[in-house]
Amino acid sequence: MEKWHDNRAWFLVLPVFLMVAISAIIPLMTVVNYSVQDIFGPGQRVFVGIEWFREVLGDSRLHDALIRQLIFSGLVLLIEIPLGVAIALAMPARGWGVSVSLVLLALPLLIPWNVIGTIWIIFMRPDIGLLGVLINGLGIPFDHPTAPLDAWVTVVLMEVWHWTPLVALLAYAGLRAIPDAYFQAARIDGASAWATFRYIQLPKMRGVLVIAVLLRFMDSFLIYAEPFVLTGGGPGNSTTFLSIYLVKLAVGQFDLGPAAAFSIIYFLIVLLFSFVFYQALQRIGTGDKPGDRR
Amino acid sequence: MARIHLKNIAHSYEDKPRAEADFALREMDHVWQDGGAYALLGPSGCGKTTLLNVISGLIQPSRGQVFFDDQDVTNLSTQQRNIAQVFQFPVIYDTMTVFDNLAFPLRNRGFDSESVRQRVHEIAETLELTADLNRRALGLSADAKQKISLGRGLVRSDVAAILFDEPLTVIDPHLKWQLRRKLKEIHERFKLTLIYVTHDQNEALTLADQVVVMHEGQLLQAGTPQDLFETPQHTFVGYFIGSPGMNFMPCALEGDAAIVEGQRIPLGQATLAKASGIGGALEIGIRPQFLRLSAQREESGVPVTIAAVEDLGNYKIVTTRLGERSLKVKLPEDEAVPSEHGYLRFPREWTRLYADSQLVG
Amino acid sequence: MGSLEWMAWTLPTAIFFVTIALILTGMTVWQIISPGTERRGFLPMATTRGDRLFIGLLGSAFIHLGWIGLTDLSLWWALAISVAYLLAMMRWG
Amino acid sequence: MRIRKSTVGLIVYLIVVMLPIYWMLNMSLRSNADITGFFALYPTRPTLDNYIKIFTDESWYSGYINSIIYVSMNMTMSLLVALPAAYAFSRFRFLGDKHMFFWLLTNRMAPPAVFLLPFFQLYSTFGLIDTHFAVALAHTLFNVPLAVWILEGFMSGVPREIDETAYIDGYSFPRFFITVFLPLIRAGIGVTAFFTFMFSWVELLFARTLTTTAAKPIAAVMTRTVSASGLDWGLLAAAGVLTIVPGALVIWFVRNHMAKGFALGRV
Repeated sequence: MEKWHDNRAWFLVLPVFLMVAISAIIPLMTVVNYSVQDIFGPGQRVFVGIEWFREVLGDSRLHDALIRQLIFSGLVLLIEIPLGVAIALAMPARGWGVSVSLVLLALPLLIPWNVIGTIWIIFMRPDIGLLGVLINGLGIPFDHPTAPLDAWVTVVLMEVWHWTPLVALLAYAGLRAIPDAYFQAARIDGASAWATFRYIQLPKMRGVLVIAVLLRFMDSFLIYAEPFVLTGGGPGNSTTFLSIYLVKLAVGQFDLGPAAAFSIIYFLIVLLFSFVFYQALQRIGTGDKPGDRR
Repeated sequence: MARIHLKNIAHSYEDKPRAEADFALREMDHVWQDGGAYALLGPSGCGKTTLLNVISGLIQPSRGQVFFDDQDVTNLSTQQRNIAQVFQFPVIYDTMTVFDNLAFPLRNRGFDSESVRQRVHEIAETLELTADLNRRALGLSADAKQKISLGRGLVRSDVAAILFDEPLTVIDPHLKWQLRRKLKEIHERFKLTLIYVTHDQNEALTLADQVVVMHEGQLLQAGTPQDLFETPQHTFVGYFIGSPGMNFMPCALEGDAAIVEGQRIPLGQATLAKASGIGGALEIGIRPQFLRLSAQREESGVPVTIAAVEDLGNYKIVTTRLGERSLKVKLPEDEAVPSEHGYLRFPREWTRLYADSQLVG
Repeated sequence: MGSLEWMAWTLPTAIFFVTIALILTGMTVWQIISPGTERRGFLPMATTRGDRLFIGLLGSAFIHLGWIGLTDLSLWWALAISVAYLLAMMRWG
Repeated sequence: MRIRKSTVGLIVYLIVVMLPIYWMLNMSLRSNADITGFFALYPTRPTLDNYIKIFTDESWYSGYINSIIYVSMNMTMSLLVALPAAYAFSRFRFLGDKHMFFWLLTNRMAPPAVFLLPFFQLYSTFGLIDTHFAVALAHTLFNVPLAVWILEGFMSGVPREIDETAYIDGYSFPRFFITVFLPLIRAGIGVTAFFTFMFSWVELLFARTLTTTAAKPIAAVMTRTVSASGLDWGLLAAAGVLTIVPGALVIWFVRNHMAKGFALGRV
């Protein structure tokens, strides 16, 4: 569908532009300003150039946090996307089951993030939490406040519990948009369930999966409240992800300059990954005609 | 290739249908002869697609059985029935090339790659798709996509029948004509049983040897285009086929004539013979083409007033009034139309009598 | 400028943002005067001028970060490399 | 009816999803001594004390009211600006449209922690700290791009012939937009409202930083339960259960819209 060419459409976008300009551009500029200065207090600041960038880039704790973050986000995507798609496939197409599963799926999404952390502290407690007691009851020693591996399992489990429903909801929306004729044609062509998934459902879900992967990547890369409440970044620094480290730096130690430099690097990394994902996913399966269907 | 027998089929989308109105398909018994070209004609929502899906096995009918030749296939899946079906909107596999699209049904059935290749090329040749075989199907035009859907049906040499569900809806008018001719050609070449669903009577009449008219889940009449035109079995068929549709007027019987608005309209002997003792709501019906209009009173002419004249190029439609009723008359372009009053003559051989919408004679 | 004090402006950052703003304005004017279209260069996808500018700027940012992280040399070198990279991207990307 | 294997899988999954929430509900109905004392699959001595405390203590229940106020404000603001913009993106090509679209998305990529201090300073300058409006405005940062994104998908699903016909019939743009177009994408607006509600309701970092007392959200109030004697688990669990209630109510009321909106498949 060819769109109308009309630059007056800018007037419709203007409110969004202004609003986001206030809430994004001005703070971003400020962060850049902070990143090149040493700030002692109101009106007391010294230009230090790229000092903070040099410091942050050489900070091994940041390198560790970045690696941890990449592993975490990768793990989360690897689990949540296939699981979410599988759930969407299992959901009924019509009837009362649709409303029930939609409502139940959406519940974890509606819980404030620090409450999520709180729930999981309780839920995983080896003495009074359901799952904690269960795991220990199976004879597996499990203690997430002291064992780094257990802490990781807990955080990933929580993240999967919390966000897989979002992927499932998006994938479900994508599935419902496929006209019945496709499934009928597949039956007539004698396609197996796997072939139907591979050649009809998966390609038709591409659009929503782009959104799902991007949203999940961004949000898991920026994750803060849930693991912070649950583990406080520990034991040791084993679950200190980038945002947790950043907040420690900015709020805990009040090192504004390094925190700002850190933020900019952080932002650039997310931007780079998101751009690459966006471009790559747009093109998968469309072959020589990119941009035909967004 | 097979003869398809729908034995006492009825279908409802509800689990526990109560009233007649709950049925998308009312009970019917119909045989589709092997190698016939059928058009299934009816307005939107009359159950055409449901009937098609019952044949292809996408829907299990609530009642009755489906036979292919002498085999009961009611409980067989779509795959096992070997049916090809082409849908209203082209269904293609986006990520595949045209070749892979055409090969898909064969590969699913485990054919070896050499015979797949041979068969795909053969079909692509017939459909003039050879040049596009290595292109991605997604980027093609709507008619090429529809040809691919068709090709996927034809590529299996053993299909019992090929079903079309308004396949030309999204095709440009000038390409429609070409594709329709292609269909006709394919039908003659492969001698397939072909069932073609449409709501467009021109398409139905040009494509099919036999036309089946459906209305509100009922199969009203099956016959050649000529049958449907000359002796509609049901008032709906008369009204739906032909342009403009048949004229119908409530009437009473008296002696050898029907009385409409106090005027006598004589009926034929054959009609009268069947009409004796018939009850129910009576109507007479006549095609606008068969009415005679003149300025002077003739024998058995009925006085009417002229309400409107539409000139449609090579013919005219005259709307006349007989009391409360209006009748359309189709006249050749060069025939003079009386100015205000005229007389209508109803030729006996074309005047039909209906009781409760069903043809009496 | 009192109310802007909290933004902690410095001359270098001001120059930086003004430059970015000028580039964006320039691109807009260029696009209005002679509209560009998508084309394919050495990048694995079809791009417009704006796309190439974005890729160029993002790349430049990482060139600078890499320079700071890996060397102790003057940042002017990084800037020079970035400008060359940006121009190459605009021309052949 | 035959039960499919995948249906069984779905039911098992949904039960697993409910487990942590059930556990919180279970604990909210027990006293703190009870909870720390022993493990119980269901409340053996159920009590409503935790809930009563929350409903009678102003510092607790005002937290809920504050959250609801700024979330509603944010939903309204986000939809109001996102609707025309999404229309522009779905119908027109204009200078820089694609870049604008991607730039909007990038605003979801900035770590919220980055913006905390500048936000605090910016809002202090305008005297907005500790107002509901401040939080609502801050949340537009991530909700407006999302709203534009989702709505654009729904709008692209509406054929352009409808616009053309309306303009030919002499509709002005605002009249067409409000009386013809918006009703057509009602389900889409419902889905978008749900998502903006969700992300604003669950966000904590901005909400906590930009408020002190008057507009403090419930999620921030909860952090106060740490006392010398340790955490009051029962109270915490009760507060947690209550944070789910508004969301659950919203989703229950829009469930049909959601089902329909998702059925359109344009998210």
